Amino acid sequence: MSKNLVVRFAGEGGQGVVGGSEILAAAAAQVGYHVQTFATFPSQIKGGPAWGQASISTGPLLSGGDYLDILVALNRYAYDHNVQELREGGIVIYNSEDFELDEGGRAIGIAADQLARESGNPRAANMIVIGAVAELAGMPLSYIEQFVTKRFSRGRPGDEQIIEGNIKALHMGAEACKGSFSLGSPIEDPTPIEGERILIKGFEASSLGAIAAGLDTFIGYPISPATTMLTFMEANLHGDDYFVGQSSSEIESIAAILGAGYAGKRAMTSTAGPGLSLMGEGLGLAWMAEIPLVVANIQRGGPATGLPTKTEQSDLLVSLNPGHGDMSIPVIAPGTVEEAFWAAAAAVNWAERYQGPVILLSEASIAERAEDILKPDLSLVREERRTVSDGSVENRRYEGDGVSPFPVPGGPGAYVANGSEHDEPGDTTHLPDVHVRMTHRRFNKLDVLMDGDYESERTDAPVALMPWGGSKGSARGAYNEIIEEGEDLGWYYTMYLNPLPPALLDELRAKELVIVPELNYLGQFSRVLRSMGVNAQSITQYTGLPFKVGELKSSVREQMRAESGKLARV
Amino acid sequence: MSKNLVVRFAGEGGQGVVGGSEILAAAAAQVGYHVQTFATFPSQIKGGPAWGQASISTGPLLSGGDYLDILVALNRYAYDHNVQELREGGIVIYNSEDFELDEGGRAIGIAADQLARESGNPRAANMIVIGAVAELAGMPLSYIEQFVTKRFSRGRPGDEQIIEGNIKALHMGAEACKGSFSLGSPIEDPTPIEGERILIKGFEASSLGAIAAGLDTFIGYPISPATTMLTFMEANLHGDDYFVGQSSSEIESIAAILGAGYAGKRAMTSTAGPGLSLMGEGLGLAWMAEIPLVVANIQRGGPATGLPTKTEQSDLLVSLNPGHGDMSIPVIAPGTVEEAFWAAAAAVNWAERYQGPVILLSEASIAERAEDILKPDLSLVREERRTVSDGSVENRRYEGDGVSPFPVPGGPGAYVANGSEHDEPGDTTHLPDVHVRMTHRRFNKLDVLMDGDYESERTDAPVALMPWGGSKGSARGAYNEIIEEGEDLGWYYTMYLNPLPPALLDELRAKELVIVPELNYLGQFSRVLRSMGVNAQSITQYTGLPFKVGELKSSVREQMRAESGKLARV
Amino acid sequence: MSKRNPDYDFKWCPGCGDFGVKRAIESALVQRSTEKQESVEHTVMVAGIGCSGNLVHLQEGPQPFGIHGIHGRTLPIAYGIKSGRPDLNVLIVSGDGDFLSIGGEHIGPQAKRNLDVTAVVMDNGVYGLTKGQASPTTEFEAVTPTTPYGKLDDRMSPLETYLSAGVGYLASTLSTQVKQMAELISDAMDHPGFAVVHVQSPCTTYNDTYAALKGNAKEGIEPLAFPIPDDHDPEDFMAAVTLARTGRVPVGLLYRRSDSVPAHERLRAARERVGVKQLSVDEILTGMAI
Amino acid sequence: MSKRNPDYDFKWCPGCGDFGVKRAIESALVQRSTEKQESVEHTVMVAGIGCSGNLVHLQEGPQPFGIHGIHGRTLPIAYGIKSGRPDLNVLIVSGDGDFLSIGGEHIGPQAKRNLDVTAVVMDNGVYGLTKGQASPTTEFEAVTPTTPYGKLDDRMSPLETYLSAGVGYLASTLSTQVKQMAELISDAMDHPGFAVVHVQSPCTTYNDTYAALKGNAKEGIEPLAFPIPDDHDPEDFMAAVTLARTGRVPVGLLYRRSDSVPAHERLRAARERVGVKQLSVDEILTGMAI
Ligand SMILES: Cc1ncc(C[n+]2csc(CCOP(=O)(O)OP(=O)(O)O)c2C)c(N)n1
Ligand SMILES: Cc1ncc(C[n+]2csc(CCOP(=O)(O)OP(=O)(O)O)c2C)c(N)n1
Ligand code: SF4
Ligand code: SF4
Ligand SMILES: [Mg+2]
Ligand SMILES: [Mg+2]
Repeated sequence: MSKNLVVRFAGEGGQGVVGGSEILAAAAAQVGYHVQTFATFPSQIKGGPAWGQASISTGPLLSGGDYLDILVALNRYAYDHNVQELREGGIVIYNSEDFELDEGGRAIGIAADQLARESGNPRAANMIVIGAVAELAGMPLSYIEQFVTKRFSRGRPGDEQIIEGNIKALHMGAEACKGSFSLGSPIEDPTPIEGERILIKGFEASSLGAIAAGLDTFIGYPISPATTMLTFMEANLHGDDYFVGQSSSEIESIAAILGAGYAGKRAMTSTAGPGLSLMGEGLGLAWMAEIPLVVANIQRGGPATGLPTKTEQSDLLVSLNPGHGDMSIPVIAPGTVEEAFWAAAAAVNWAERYQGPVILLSEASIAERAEDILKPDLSLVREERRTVSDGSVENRRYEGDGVSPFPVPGGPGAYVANGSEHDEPGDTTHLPDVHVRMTHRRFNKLDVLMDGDYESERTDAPVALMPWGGSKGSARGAYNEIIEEGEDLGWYYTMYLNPLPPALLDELRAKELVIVPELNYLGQFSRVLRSMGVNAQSITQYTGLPFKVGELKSSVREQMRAESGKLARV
Repeated sequence: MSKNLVVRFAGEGGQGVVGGSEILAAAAAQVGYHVQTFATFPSQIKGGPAWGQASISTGPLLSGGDYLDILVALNRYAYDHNVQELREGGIVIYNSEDFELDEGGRAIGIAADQLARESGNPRAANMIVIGAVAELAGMPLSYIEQFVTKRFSRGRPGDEQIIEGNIKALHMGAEACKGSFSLGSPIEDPTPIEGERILIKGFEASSLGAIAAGLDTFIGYPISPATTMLTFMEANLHGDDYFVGQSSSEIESIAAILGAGYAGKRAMTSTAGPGLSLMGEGLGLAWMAEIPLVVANIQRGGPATGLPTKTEQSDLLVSLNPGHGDMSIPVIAPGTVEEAFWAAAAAVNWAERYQGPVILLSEASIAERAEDILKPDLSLVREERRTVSDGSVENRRYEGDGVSPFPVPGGPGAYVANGSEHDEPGDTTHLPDVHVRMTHRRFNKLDVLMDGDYESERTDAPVALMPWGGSKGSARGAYNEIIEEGEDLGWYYTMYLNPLPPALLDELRAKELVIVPELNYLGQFSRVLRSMGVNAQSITQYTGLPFKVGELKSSVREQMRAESGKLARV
Repeated sequence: MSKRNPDYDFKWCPGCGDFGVKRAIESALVQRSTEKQESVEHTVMVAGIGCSGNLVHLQEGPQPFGIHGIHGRTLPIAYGIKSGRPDLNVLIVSGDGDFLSIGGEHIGPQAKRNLDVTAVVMDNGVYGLTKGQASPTTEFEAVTPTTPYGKLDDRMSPLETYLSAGVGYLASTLSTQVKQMAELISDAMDHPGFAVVHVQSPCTTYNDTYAALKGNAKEGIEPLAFPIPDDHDPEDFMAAVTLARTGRVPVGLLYRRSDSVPAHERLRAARERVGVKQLSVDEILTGMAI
Repeated sequence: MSKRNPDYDFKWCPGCGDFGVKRAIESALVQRSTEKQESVEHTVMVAGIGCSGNLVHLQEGPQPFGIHGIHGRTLPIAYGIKSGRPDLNVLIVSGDGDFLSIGGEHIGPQAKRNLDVTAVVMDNGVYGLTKGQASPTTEFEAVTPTTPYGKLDDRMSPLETYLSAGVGYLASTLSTQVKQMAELISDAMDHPGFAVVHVQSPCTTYNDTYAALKGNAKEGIEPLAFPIPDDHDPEDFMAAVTLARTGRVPVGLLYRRSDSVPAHERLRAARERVGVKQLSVDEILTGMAI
């Protein structure tokens, strides 16, 4: 028996490959498995090579898994381009209406469309395939029947018929490959999971985290893979307390949420690289005039229009310093779907607390994947609000050398929020000592953000692994295996990339070597760490896809060997 | 006798304080002194505290000088805010029509306007003051007479009269303070300087450097302190070979010079921080699509609208990584007015050679100051041109793993220049291996830019001083004094900040400590150096003004002491 | 120097048209606070970058809130301010370069939304603060530091631009007409939706148009400015376009859209109509239960 | 997949209007190269980001140069291309989001310069590539993923926008009218100055307007599209504005400015008139001699 099952549906955009993987994952989640989905597709609406994957496990999933147990190939191209990732002993289900295969007996052709027509529901091709997958994986059909029943019990006339039809299709699919052969080790039964579980995508988690922390205003311009946050907000925020709007460009977005933040609102936008690159001046203004706001930047491949639908972690440097002049923008980068919720809540709160811009740095692979998580305990979500001026310092909004009360229009303390260097009332100045004083004030404010927490393990090891963002899962997978193999390796991780928790920084500085796996060419985070006195080195990958655990593990072990060789020579 | 004379004219914008200092400097340059000017004024057209300064020396000038020998104060505010910089024994000339002073006999009141009216030329107040300055500094009036004669001999009727009037005013000014007192040590006579000398401002030098290297197209949007390059180009480039245009925004500027570069032209824009922050996406496109272009970014105080008329070196980080995704923009930063010429020429050539964007990173203090330099030897200026495609690889513009022939529209090799990830013919792709291949190609191209030269001295010293950009002069002044005092300190300097000359980087990595004086808060260049494995530490200043030699020297010596303390403890 | 802050030392040049605009705004705000008991703290002045934008620091009398940001972004900042705070009165002060060149992209979207703000645009036909370069409203063929052969681009007609973009209230006036301008500004602020008061505000240093605007009877120079005829119907769009296309400067109210429903009202009404229930975060999460 | 590059695998959805536009451009380019011996390598296609912009990779037949850059910047890129290379024919292919929303700021400046380019704008009233959000030309009250209560912003009239900006040649047509479109595009390319061919190019996936454009006689639905009457004088600006303001889709040539002098001609003529001598760098430096 096996603990994991990885199934990939590969075909063309429009053939429902992403939907198929999501249904399978949802069904598995419902009966108690842990699941994770992942999908990749080109930047076009219909057609083009696409695939969706469901990873199903009896234990918590760290990553999507390196190899496929079952590949569903809807056309020849899909087969040719995905079969290399099939594990030994894995099975191919292929669309026998489209092409023929002879895979040493490990391939089984199904005429899904035809079977669907025969089932009486021509749109049930997906169910046919899922039935076949379940059969081959040794997963009881009853699991999926449960899901289908729940999903289509919507209290509408005809529900029952639809349920029946789908269940029929499931069985037809299973029947179609019964007795052929099966996966060497079928997946174990799920073990019951405590607590209230939900199946949620990354973009939903970060949208809801921000709302839970009190978000009032969301204004964004469509761009992959950040549009989903905008449309989620449009669909879920109603009534006088909220404002959601589509802007005419990212330059309008950043200026608009700045206006909202100035007017006392907790405001946010979502964007991706090209949009972020247009926001540098506006982010500088928020830093300079001290206006709370959050930019959720969902990383895709860059630069320029780049790789709109692929994942990458290459916007870190520009997030920290998105514009001219001295600034250091706070950055929080979630590493899992669950963290996406908490990171967004923290971003809204940080912006309020230090009165300035915060970047929530997520990435396509997190935003778009679905995962089963425990329902976040909302009683743990703080809702911080900036200290509002009561007018006691009159109009001296920029008084003092740190965070000071914020005058909200309509209330006392009328002043000019100013993006030119300014004195305490906010009027423009060119005096050297005022520029020095205000620069200190702006940087001092970061001190109130030093509360980020972090994970650490095996802190005595001279060499440590420290991933960031979405590479956390694969890195943790690699780490676990390395430790199991008896090696000594430390583990550090935080979502709070800037400012880094000071105690974490101290620990990192004491290491011989900190290994940073990251999905970019430059080794962006290790550069930042080195500039802060940490001996960090990156393991980079820039394919538009996440790390595979096995490959990452070899790279980490290689760096460890090189380092211990170096130490031995000393 | 003294080798230097520093005179500051302080008053209001519109009172000719900048003009006064420039006339004095020009006159001194003409008789053989070395000169440097410096001015500072607020962001407004008329009025507001402003001053201009002329530094005059018998030897080459490294910086404007720390203290004033003569302060000309046209109003009480100007006196109050500048007198602290007067050296002991220095003299104040004040406008006795505006206020009264009693400065222990070291202040002399002159009613310049009234005297000017008496001279018959009411606009000669400046000349009256300059006459007084010359008298007090012990500089023969004949020097300035020479200048006046040359300057106003324009072959127009009335020239002679104007010359006579001005000379009369000079003498009246001198007369007005004759016998009162004088500087303890008058300035030495100039020593003849070999070669063809010119008096030139930084923005003129960088404009001309670019033109000398073959610039075809210049498109810019006004912004201090970069407008002067735009208007210089407008005034100096005519005829079919050139195009100069004012754009409607910096977003238009960057896209337009990108279009020009694509069409085969050597194109440039000038801007300052706020404009640069709007160009991140466009610079990424130039990197991605491999289009040559140059952005001259003349640094002012930041972030946001910041300090438009002050000097700072705080745009380094954003210049290196101005947008999302993996890129590393070549940056050349001149340190003197002379270097401004060569840096601009190099920037144009680098862009052509590696077929991508280059940032010429200058700063207000260099762009705006006048200096006497030897006329650049134009026979040393190279004019490089990109290798143009002859069509032999057909439309495979992005073929190979480094710089490849460039197809120019109208010629063979029609392709699509593409800002999305693309294959060899420039068509969009999402394939992992192509993204990897093209990323390598783009970074490999930097290899052809490893030819930057650098200065190095006392390379055996464990600690070295390495300024960048406009801090070079003050740093060199401090360095010279430290060496004279018998300390051991290395010296490194280059204009080529990215990519750094590899041999330089090797040398720096071998140092115990590299001290980097820079005009910003973050210590931007030392961060970059540390990220490259150099133990660098900054000395920062962020007042909107250049370093003073004396202050910088103390800071350097302090860091040296701290370092040797550290070494001793090891 | 401003009353509020003696340390602030910015000054306009003598004779600058912006002085008149400042007085008109001051008087409009005083009038609104005395006659309408409008609280000045509910007024936010959003300033562009340029000589004109510095008005926000120079305002005397009752002090509104202000925001002085980056070049060209007054409108999107105003959009954000109004988005959650329709109770605030937003007054934009900007120049021809700021509002019509780098910021020109924002006029259309806000007009289509019908954002409830009033923009006072100080048009001096030049980039003042950066020392006299051509702006979109600089005369055709004018020689400036960036147009050595004379300006070769056609002159933009701001009034036509506003109208075609859908601006629902449009007045055009002169900086010297302080009293009328004050009235127009107040009237514009009363208009429920996007309103523009476009002011010819001469730059005495780089583009002194006082004489051209007034004309000179003796020398037979027709004034550029002319009062909008009494029989002009401000609700007649095509008539407004015709006035805007005279190549001269009409003074008065050009256009007012009578059916103007501002952005925040549209949203409120639509939400009421659709009547979607707001779920709590807990409810949404529960809906995702496995 | 394109003829030139079988590895290129982008596809439009079946029935997408952009197919028709592609055919029209192909046929215009073929016609120009055969009838006028225009070298296709002298044509540069500048593409926006969107489904529409992908046309640049799909072009069959004679291959022009192409540039496919970033969202909204076709016009400034074209400005740069033409600046030093007036010999190149620049053809812009862009969508309503790209050209009229994020890129809208660039129309005015290029119209005032009278840049000699032709823009083919594929208007499908939606952001196609990002999956169906509202664009400036989406119908008022249309429900989309970003307008849950129906679109609350007024619909923009692109034709009116072009006209007021000063675009000197303006045609409006439908993606189904391939032959007429090819002629209009070629005519627009012949126009010495800024020309726009605005095409209703329906998005079958997110905003299928074929039926609305054609109308339905049986169901009594008036077609939105109507041919521009023969007696329309394309040199009559106000008549063009009136056509643009019908709320429907006029098909044909709306406006052509007869006195059009393109940007590069203005510059050439002005330089000739002023006749400034170009100094060499050496001469300029020598002029600074001390
Ligand atoms: C992004 C950016 N680009 C350029 C500038 C420089 N700049 C400051 S004011 C100004 C023009 C102002 O012209 P206008 O709006 O007409 O104002 P005026 O000074 O004439 O009142 C410019 C270009 C800037 N501050 N920011
Ligand atoms: C700066 C930036 N913002 C957003 C995007 C995302 N984006 C790509 S295409 C597009 C809209 C395209 O709409 P349209 O121009 O109408 O083209 P269509 O797909 O409808 O043909 C957007 C918003 C981007 N690529 N760059
Ligand atoms: S430069 Fe012109 S606009 Fe600016 S303050 Fe002076 S007169 Fe006014
Ligand atoms: S989404 Fe619409 S515009 Fe895009 S290809 Fe499909 S039909 Fe055409
Ligand atoms: Mg102006
Ligand atoms: Mg569209």
